[in-house]
Amino acid sequence: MLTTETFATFIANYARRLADLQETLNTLDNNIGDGDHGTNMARGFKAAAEQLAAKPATDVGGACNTVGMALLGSVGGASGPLYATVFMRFATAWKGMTSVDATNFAAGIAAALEGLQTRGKADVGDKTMIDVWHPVNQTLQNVRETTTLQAIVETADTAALATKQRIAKKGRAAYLGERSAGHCDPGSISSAVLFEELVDATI
Amino acid sequence: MLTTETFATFIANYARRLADLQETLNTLDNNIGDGDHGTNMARGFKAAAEQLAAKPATDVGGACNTVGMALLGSVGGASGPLYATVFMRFATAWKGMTSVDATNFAAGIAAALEGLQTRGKADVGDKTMIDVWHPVNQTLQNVRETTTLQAIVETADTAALATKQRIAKKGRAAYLGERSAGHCDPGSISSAVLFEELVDATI
Amino acid sequence: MAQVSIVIVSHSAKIGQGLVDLLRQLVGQDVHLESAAGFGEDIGTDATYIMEKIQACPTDTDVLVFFDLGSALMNTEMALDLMPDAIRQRVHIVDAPLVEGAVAAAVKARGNFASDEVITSAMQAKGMDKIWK
Amino acid sequence: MAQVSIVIVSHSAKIGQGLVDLLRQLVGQDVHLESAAGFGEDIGTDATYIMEKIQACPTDTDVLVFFDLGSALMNTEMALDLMPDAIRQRVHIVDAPLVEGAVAAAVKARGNFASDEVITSAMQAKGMDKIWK
Ligand SMILES: Nc1ncnc2c1ncn2[C@@H]1O[C@H](COP(=O)(O)OP(=O)(O)O)[C@@H](O)[C@H]1O
Ligand SMILES: Nc1ncnc2c1ncn2[C@@H]1O[C@H](COP(=O)(O)OP(=O)(O)O)[C@@H](O)[C@H]1O
Ligand SMILES: [Mg+2]
Ligand SMILES: [Mg+2]
Ligand SMILES: [Mg+2]
Ligand SMILES: [Mg+2]
Repeated sequence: MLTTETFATFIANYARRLADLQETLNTLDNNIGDGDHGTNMARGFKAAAEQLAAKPATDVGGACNTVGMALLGSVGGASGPLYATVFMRFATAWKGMTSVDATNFAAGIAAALEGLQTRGKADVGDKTMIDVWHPVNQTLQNVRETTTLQAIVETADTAALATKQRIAKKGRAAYLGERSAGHCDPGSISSAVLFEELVDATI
Repeated sequence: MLTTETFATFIANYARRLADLQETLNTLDNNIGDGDHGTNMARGFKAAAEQLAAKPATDVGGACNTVGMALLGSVGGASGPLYATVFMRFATAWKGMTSVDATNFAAGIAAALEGLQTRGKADVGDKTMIDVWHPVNQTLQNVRETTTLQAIVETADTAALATKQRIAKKGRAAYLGERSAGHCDPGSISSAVLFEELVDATI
Repeated sequence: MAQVSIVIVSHSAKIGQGLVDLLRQLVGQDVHLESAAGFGEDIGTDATYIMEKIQACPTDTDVLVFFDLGSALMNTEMALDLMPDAIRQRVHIVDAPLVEGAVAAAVKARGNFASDEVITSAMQAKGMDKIWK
Repeated sequence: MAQVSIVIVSHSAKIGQGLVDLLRQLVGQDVHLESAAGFGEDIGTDATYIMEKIQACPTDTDVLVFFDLGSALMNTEMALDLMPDAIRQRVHIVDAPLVEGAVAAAVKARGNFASDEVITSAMQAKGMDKIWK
């Protein structure tokens, strides 16, 4: 169950995972971008985890807002406004809730996806993190039992790896055109890891 | 008569005139550009006069080359490559000459005009220094007697003032479009003063 | 003071400051200019910094934002989302090349034109041939 | 090392250095980059400095020059006039927006494309919509 506490655990764990994955994500981004996605994400979620620990929220929505604002001032790259938008949409969807039920959980993910699309104008298949958030949202619309949360981890991981063959149409990788094929999208990988940690803390 | 000595006098006098006119030319440039034409020209010809005094040339062409190279490294604005081109064309036209006769004088001016057009791609009427150099060249093609050199001063002054009504098509002033009308072109004024000093030192 | 202010959003603080220097020479104190560029000392952009710089523009001016890359655009739009409607309505993100567009806009703004005409001038910088034949 | 080097000619040394920083992040050490921007500490360009920077590029690369304004173009062409034919033949002044063109070119150059393909990529930055609908 996603509660104010499990959400804080999720953010702390995700921040740790990103610290470990920093070089991996930088290398992925170096293939088709500017090589900073790991640095951006590790720095952003370190700040988010710290600010959340310093000023614990009383509801999930409030916690999401703290994370969103922390990311805004600490990421620097495209992933900053994108992940900030995700957590701000969560904040609106989960406002005032100390625990989030399956229906609201799905509504939050749907709102985040909508926010990502408004922010980045990417379509599904453009080799961006949308390629992960979109199928995750679809899976959630199909199976809304908390016990099947594990399904979204599988969906996300598969979708992130499937970006490898795609040609980037948005973001820096789009400059590469066809040469972007053959490398996974770094933001899709960091999104898949987000779902791993979110589900792990929630189950 | 234009000789190695009168050429050096011309440059020294022109540098002094530009020092005096610095604020006037800056104000003119401020109306329709970035306000630095006076500063650019005063700095450039100060360097040119100094370098020519430090290393006196043995022929007019050599002196022109010294001036051209000095301008290159000391002007900074559009007028730098333009006036540098003028003096480099003079250098070629008057190479090895210790005195320049009327025919060669006219050939040098024609070569300078051609150089300016190659460098700046401006047409007559575009409200640039071409609007002065072109009629001066025409006057010279008509009357080649040294005693009528005064005619080119009149041509140049009249032409410089006539730029006032024009709409700029080249250079920074072109950004203003129709609003550039009503102000004289600063480079045309500095060119007219050049002809005043050139003729004055030569007669 | 002109009707239009100009804000530069670039990934590099040096580009932003340098461009403001270049524009300043063209417009003097007639047009309000802000650089909202860089992510601290690093390459990047910062929505909160962009927001501050937009809010630093005189409230009786329209604010034109020029940006370099897509992530600068996203952070600018993020900044707009964080601002009150009254300010956001005065802000226009311009679809023009950063340097060439901002130069054209600055000169036009100095002529005290309204924002729609300044934007049109900036957007014309887009297709323009920079090399004369 | 790529087949193409990139030289930035801007009126502002800060713009030139900032743009090289931005490109460096995209291409690492794969593409030779030079800033030939500014007139000393002042706003302006300097033909002799541009010449030096072009000559500092590896002799087995084509040199693409990106510039901001018309007077930068004139000083670049002046610089070319001062250089030996053998070097001049390797230099191409690109008709593209400074920042957007150089970014597109840098990424393409890193892919080890020849100069004509890199130039095409840079010139495509010209008409491109920067704001997605
Ligand atoms: N327009 C967009 N829409 C959705 N996601 C995007 C967009 N642009 C970039 N991204 C995501 O952002 C990731 C890159 O983030 P990051 O490297 O931190 O930023 P930057 O590209 O500014 O260096 C990409 O891998 C991609 O998933
Ligand atoms: N393309 C051009 N062809 C001929 N002359 C030009 C051109 N562009 C600018 N000029 C001349 O240069 C003058 C401006 O010189 P200056 O102010 O020193 O340079 P900048 O415009 O770079 O600040 C103009 O008044 C005009 O006479
Ligand atoms: Mg990146
Ligand atoms: Mg980045
Ligand atoms: Mg000027
Ligand atoms: Mg200037």
